[in-house]
Amino acid sequence: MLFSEELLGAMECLLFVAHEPLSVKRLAEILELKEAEVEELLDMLSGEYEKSGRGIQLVEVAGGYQVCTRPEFAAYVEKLYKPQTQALSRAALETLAIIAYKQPITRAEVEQIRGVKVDGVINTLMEKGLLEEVGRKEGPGRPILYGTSNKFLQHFGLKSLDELPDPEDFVAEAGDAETAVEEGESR
Amino acid sequence: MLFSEELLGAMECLLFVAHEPLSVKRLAEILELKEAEVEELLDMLSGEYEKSGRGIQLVEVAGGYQVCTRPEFAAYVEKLYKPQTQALSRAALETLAIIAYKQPITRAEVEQIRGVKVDGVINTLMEKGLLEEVGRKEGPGRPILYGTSNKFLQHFGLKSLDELPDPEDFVAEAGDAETAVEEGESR
Amino acid sequence: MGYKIKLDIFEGPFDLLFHLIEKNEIDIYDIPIAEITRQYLDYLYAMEQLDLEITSEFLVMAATLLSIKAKMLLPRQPQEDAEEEEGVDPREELVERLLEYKKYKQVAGYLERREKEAAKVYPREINVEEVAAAFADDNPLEGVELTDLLDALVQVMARVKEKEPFARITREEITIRDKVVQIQQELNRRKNGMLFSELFSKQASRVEIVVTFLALLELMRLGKVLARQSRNFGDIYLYALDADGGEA
Repeated sequence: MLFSEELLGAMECLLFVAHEPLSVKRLAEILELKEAEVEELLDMLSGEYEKSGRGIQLVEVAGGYQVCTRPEFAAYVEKLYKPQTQALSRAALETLAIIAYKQPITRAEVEQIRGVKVDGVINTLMEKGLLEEVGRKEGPGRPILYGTSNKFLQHFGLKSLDELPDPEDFVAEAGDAETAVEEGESR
Repeated sequence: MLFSEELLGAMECLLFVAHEPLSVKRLAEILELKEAEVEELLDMLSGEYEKSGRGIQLVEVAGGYQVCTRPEFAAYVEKLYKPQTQALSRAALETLAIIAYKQPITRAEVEQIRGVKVDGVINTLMEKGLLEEVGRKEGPGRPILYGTSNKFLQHFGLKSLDELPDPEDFVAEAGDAETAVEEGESR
Repeated sequence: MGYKIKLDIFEGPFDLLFHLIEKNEIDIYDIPIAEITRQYLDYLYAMEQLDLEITSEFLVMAATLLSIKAKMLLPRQPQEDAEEEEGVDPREELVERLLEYKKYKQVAGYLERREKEAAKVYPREINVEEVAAAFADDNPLEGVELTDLLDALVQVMARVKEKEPFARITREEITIRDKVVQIQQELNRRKNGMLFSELFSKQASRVEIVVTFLALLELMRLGKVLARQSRNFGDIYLYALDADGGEA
């Protein structure tokens, strides 16, 4: 591409100021390029960032691309700013896991699987923007249906929900005596 | 500097996430380097960003250094953030037209013509700087008189309000035989 | 105290059961229900000793475990006829729910690892308002042409006209007859004539303009008013005429 130098700069500039991951489609719209051309530019930029001596990287996350720091420098960032994102509780992680796979799902259905009340956890996850109300279930009381948000994908660095492992794989593992022992030991 | 590759990356990473310009002193503290060494690294990073095809630059500002977008790509950034500014609504445009031609005019008089409340619309036009308060009408309540602003004139490239096209031309058009007949029929 | 910390971990009865199963290296498909029930109840007892709140879910599970244990203790009826009962393990439903729960517990573990990785990677924090403010000097009239403005005006006026049938009832003064009288009076007062444009006040509505114009035409037709224009597009002067056609 002849025009690539300038457009590469423009794209880096866009990724630099965007407050959320930018999809190829969005980049193509703004840069007035074909999506395939944007993908080519993304490859070029990613290659640029992979060179040694760089502190940033191009990350594919939540259906888009985002420029982020390299994980090996996390300690420096934490020296500059106290980490503001707290790790999620075990209860929150379990609840998210169920909702991620079973969405859209009602609170009662989550409680059925977890065996405990999840009101508080779901409220917290809603506040954090990791969950969304995606509708109402037909039937008595028309309970709210929950699903995971784009922020959920970002929080876990997932490209899309498809990237989540198949829970059936875990069931297979569960039958595996060795795995069970290892997990028991890791407690 | 032997260690420079990794520290260069760490410094870029820091400048990337910093909310404000970082001083050489601060960078030296975090990177555990001498200030002269930090300056050397800054030179290297700046040189890196000066290469063609880049969308960001290292800027010395407010006693520190900051990574910023390149000004030549401002139009793209604007496109990214632009959809937030909305075009004037029909109601706003009509209100603006009435005020432009009938100024100075009170809110009640505009409402008289448009047949609906215009409080909200007038507030919006005031906020956008297209209208100004130009005085008070004599009489009960001394209501505010509105007029168009300089910003309004500038947008349309008008030297003064006198240059506004004569709305009577439109009335004349409406008086055209054909239009008149059509209008007569539509009654 | 170390015990208490451990107690706090469990997210619910399933979580606790899992812990017990793993700790005892038990095959989940063949749970020694009596032993597990004993340990489970011991745990609840310990919780009670430590004044920890035991939620109802833990108690429900305790009841379930005891009920399963009771069923297991009952001697199997050697009735081969009752085929439905045959082979149904009282633990089956519990095992199914435990396996279902385990699936998501493991996904949770996966998410926890992803979270840790993702937490090491920082995006730039962008203050959207700040960036947008850089373009704050944006033009609210962007895309609006002068013709759009006029168009808007004409449309408003057209709407005013549409409303006229209602307005006419209350605004009797805008009839052609009234306007004729009004123009005559004005012209009689101003013996030196007046400008055509002076007939129209700045606030005149379109209807008023039209009515005024029609009234003027009527007066001219009746030979009561003379209009004079010295050159094309020049000012039009109006004069009142007396009965015999001469200028008053």
